[in-house]
Amino acid sequence: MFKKILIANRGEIAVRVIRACHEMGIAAVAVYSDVDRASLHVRKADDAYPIGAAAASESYLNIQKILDVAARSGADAIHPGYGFLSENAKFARACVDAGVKFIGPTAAAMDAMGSKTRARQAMERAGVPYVPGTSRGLESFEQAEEVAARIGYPVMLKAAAGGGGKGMRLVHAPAELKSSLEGARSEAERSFGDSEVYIEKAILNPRHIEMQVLADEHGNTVYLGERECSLQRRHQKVVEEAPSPIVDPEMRRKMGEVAVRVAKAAGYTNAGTVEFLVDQQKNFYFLEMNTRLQVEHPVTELITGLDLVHLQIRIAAGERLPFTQDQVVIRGHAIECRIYAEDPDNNYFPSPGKITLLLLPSGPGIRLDSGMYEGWTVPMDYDPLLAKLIGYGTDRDQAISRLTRALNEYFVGGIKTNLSLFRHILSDPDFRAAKMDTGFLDRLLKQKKAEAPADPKAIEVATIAAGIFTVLGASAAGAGERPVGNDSSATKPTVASNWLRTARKEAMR
Amino acid sequence: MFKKILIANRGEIAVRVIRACHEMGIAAVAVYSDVDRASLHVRKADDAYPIGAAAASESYLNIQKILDVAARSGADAIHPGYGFLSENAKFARACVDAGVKFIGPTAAAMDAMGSKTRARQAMERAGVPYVPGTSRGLESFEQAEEVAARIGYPVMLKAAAGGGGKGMRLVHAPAELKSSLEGARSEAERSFGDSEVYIEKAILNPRHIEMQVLADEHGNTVYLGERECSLQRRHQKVVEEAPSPIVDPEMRRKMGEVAVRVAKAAGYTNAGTVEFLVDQQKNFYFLEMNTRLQVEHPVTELITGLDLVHLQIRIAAGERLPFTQDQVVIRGHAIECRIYAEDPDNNYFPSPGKITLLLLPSGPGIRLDSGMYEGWTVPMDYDPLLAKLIGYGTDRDQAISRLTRALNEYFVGGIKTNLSLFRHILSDPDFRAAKMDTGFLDRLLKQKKAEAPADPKAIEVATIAAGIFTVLGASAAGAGERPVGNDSSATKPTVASNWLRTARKEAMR
Amino acid sequence: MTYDITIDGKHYRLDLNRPEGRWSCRLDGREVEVDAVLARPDVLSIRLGNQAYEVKCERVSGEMHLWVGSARFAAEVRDPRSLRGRVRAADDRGPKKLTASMPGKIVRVLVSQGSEVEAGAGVLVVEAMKMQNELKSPKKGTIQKILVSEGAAVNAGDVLAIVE
Amino acid sequence: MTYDITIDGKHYRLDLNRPEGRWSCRLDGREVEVDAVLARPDVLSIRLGNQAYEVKCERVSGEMHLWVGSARFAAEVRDPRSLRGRVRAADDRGPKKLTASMPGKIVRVLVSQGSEVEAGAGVLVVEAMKMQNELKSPKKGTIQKILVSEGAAVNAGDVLAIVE
Repeated sequence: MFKKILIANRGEIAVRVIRACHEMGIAAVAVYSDVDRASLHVRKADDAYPIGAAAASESYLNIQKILDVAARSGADAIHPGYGFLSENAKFARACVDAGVKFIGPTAAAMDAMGSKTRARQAMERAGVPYVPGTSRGLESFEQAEEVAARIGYPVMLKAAAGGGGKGMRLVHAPAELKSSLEGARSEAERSFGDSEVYIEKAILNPRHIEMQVLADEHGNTVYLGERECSLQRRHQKVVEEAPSPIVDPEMRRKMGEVAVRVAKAAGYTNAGTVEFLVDQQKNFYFLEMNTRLQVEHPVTELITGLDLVHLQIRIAAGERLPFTQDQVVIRGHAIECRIYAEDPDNNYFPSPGKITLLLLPSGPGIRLDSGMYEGWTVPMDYDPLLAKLIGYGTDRDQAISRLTRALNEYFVGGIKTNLSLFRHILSDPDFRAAKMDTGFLDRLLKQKKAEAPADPKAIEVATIAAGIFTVLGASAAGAGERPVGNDSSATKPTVASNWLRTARKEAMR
Repeated sequence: MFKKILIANRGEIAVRVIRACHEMGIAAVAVYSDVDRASLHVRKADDAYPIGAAAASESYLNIQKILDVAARSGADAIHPGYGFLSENAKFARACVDAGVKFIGPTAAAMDAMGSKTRARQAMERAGVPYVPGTSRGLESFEQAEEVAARIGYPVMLKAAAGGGGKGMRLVHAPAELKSSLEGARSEAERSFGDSEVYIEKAILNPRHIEMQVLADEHGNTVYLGERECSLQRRHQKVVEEAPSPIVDPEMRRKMGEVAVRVAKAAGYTNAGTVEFLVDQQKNFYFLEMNTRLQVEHPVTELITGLDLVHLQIRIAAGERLPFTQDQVVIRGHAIECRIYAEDPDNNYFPSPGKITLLLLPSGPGIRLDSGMYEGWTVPMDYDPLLAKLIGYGTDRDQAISRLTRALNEYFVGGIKTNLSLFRHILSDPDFRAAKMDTGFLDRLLKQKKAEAPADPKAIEVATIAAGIFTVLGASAAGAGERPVGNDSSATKPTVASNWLRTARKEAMR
Repeated sequence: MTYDITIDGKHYRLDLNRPEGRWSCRLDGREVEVDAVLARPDVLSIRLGNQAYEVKCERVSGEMHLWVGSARFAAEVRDPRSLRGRVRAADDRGPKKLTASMPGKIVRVLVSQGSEVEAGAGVLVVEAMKMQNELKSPKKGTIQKILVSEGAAVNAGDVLAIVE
Repeated sequence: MTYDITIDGKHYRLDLNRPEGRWSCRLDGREVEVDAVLARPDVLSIRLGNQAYEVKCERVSGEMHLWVGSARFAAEVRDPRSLRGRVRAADDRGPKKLTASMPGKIVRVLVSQGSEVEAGAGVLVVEAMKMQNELKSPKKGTIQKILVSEGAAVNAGDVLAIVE
């Protein structure tokens, strides 16, 4: 087993991996950028190395700096978390060259899955169901016409190099095809410098369901059940759950076996996720494979009772999977909320700043994976994911009710978060009835929120509390009014100026 | 279903039950004594009623006051938690008379289980295995000789009215019997004014294993697996786990069926626990039945995926058990640590006072049921149980490693706690090998703790930190140096005087 | 003590006294039975009669917000005897400030000083956490002043421009 | 700044300065590379070289304890230039105080003023949370004074009796 693991990441996932290391008796090495000195992952690590400026390219994405720290600290493995370098085949290769184990798949497996069209070709050979269409770029308008006619309208045009909806066009009828193709191509050219566009059958109101797989380095591959991730905003997952309310054991077995086939076709090792689009008839189509640990891995952990990070580390250390497919027991239901530093009243714009008050939920069925603490200043330089709140229950209803209860206990003061969004989602009748697709959240947010008139009793309480806080004065004030930092200046800084001062101070290191 | 439930308790269990109420959409009514106004259960409740002075007899044990609050608040049910009135048949009867549902068994079932010899006689009729011996007082030395010969040495003489080891004698051989019987009788007479002594086969180094049962009011009774509670100090459980490392599925089925038989013999409804002594050959003997929710119920919840408090409430509301025995799935392993306010360096004497700093563990596999918060002053009037930390894992080793990790994250400053005891237990080779019996903890604590010399690096860190905290001064100080309370006096109070002031202030209400 | 308290724009008068450590309270002249304990800084456990509430106080950039359960209220407290905190004119006349709602970096200035803008027209673009947010003019008028330039780091509450 | 710091009874000399916001540190004359950030009140994230530690500070009754991981150290800090905090005589001569280690209630006084006691003999019984604790004489000697009576409530740190 490894003696020391470097975690090439920050935030809640770095804390998650450090915890797994400590549970396994392995020392954890943190790396941090200038604005992350006070971050939780640095507090919790055994060793901590500064790696440069706030910009990720100067720090968390800098392969050379990270490998230098691995060498200096004597780390024998690197866990990349998700994001940053986690799906970077070049990094995986550089780790091999540096003689440090990359905890994840091989660079070759990443390459096989990295290009959408290449992955599609491999899946075609492996007999994996994917959305009907071309697995190569369209060569002519005539070819587009011919394929569209064969697979049937509506169709979707997609940029091969694409992402984020750029170079995408939904085409309802043959008459629209020509102008759409031209539009998609020029947008793809402008956005990615590559005008390659392919065509797929459009799946209307699909669900996004993904299958967790795990493969050791001795040829054993298992699936650990699916996750329903249809609740997305701006193509970003917001709420995930396991199992999917529409997947029964038979469908799970079929999807799982396909996912294992995908993994085997790519020579995949370690933890990975095969994403599917599911249409309204429950047909499922291969979408892509994520060659890393997912943000939403905890829901799978809760319904299977397994620890995916422990298993990742054991697999990377050369161990065999300690169980077979038959021994995987799925029990209960789990739902995850991704807590972001963003302002629901300002179109979910990011909201960094100082956390002045933090009340944490706990108790039965509640798991909290967090990277924040009271008094910490959320830097403005990274993804705004602060924490993940996961509720487990005997069934979906109980998971929802426990999560709702925990959301009401959870309080993050000083910055804006999307906590209220989850209360809104979890109380929605369609969500409760599990009527979801990838358009669900956009529709929900577009609905004119019937501004419920404030409870008069609550206004009364707020008024009296405002008076009492005023009478009590500074002695009743928390971290918002008290600077935390090496600075003992007597003046009351505003949150914002305190944030900047902290940033400056840390940048001085 | 009930609309409003009164929780006749305080501390972590009151918070636990309030959470269940909120999850089920039921309003929760707290009651509190004068020293508990600032307690967490009052903060979390929907209604809160003062019920009198700190002494439990004036408040939490006062049946009339509690029923008055039930009437005034419009509560239609009462959850008693554990301790206080939870096993008081008179209270259960008074609830019936007042027309408010007692969430627990009937008074008749409590009575049937309340007396040790009466319970034993009932179990004898139901064919439940109990420790061989007489279920009535010995009438003569000759009878003692005859019974001892029949059941085999070693035997145990026990005072019928006994408790706390008084009037107990372990007899290894026939030659010792006469003097031991005389000794036991005179000690029983002196201690309890009652010389009745009975005889039982001595179980050497037994394990304490208990079985959770659940019975609805329609005749359905199930068992939910066992808990191993052998780790005790002063007959108080300290660490509990489920499943027991020595119980296999066949033994579980046998013990479970006996426990169901016990419950049925007593006409038992709601949640209850049947305690067994288990000898080194894994024979199990009925000990007693606890007619309430146990402190350690979370370990059963984690391995079964069920919520016992939800089920208690649903049963009390007249619902049928929503599953059958076959549908109970036991998966994984859970261990609970009872965090007490007590001083390990002072023979575990209680340590009330103000919590100046509180860092909470969380993350994968960790459940925290707590009644404390930073800035709260632990009153000196009640049981010192502060919180329960429960670790779940795929197997026992993983549960131990996660719990150890969480214990290292957990910090309670300002008062003494037994957190260090759990680190000691969890790292003990015999505990890790699951070699336990009810004498384990006393033996462990008696061992001359090899005072490990402090790590020189840690001393260096402590020295430098002491200097830095001194330089930073008051701006770096937490709740210990800042009074929390309505009092804004400028002087720095010591923790103790602050504690007393708070108590006085609250007593003034 | 008497306070004028504005909660989400509506005014209330609160008389609050604490003889012998107990709160006595009149809200708009009506007596209210109040029992309050500061559980920890910024967290109050309040009982109104026997109903219990946990109230959280958020203080950012000198503004106070109170959370009662999951409802958030903007609060302004004025002591009528003091001259501070006069009620502000809530109309559209006079210059209006454009302030940053969170820390970030100015990535674009869309209008120049002196130019005319419609209400809702984009004035500046601020970036934080890889996302861009367009700040819009609060009124129709003339850009009197732009106080920041592209590339500048700003804090929540900073005044970025003035429209008159 | 130079401090004399006692950790669990052993003395160390610490030179600590912070030119331009960075700590510079010498421990018993040896230079140590230190980087420290106050994460929140009473919690310090310290790096010694590249090793990371979380240190918690506990302040009770004017005493300071530092926790490094799960190890607890009693700390006394003295500024040698000041006259405060002279090293206390650590011998057995002179009167010794018997202090309460936690809040509680005096339930029994076992000896009377003026009586002779052995080291370790019971002097008082304190009760808290339904448990009783016998406080023992720190030395052989005479009970000079009993400062509390049965039934009294006491706080941690209160002096209960003096043995000389």
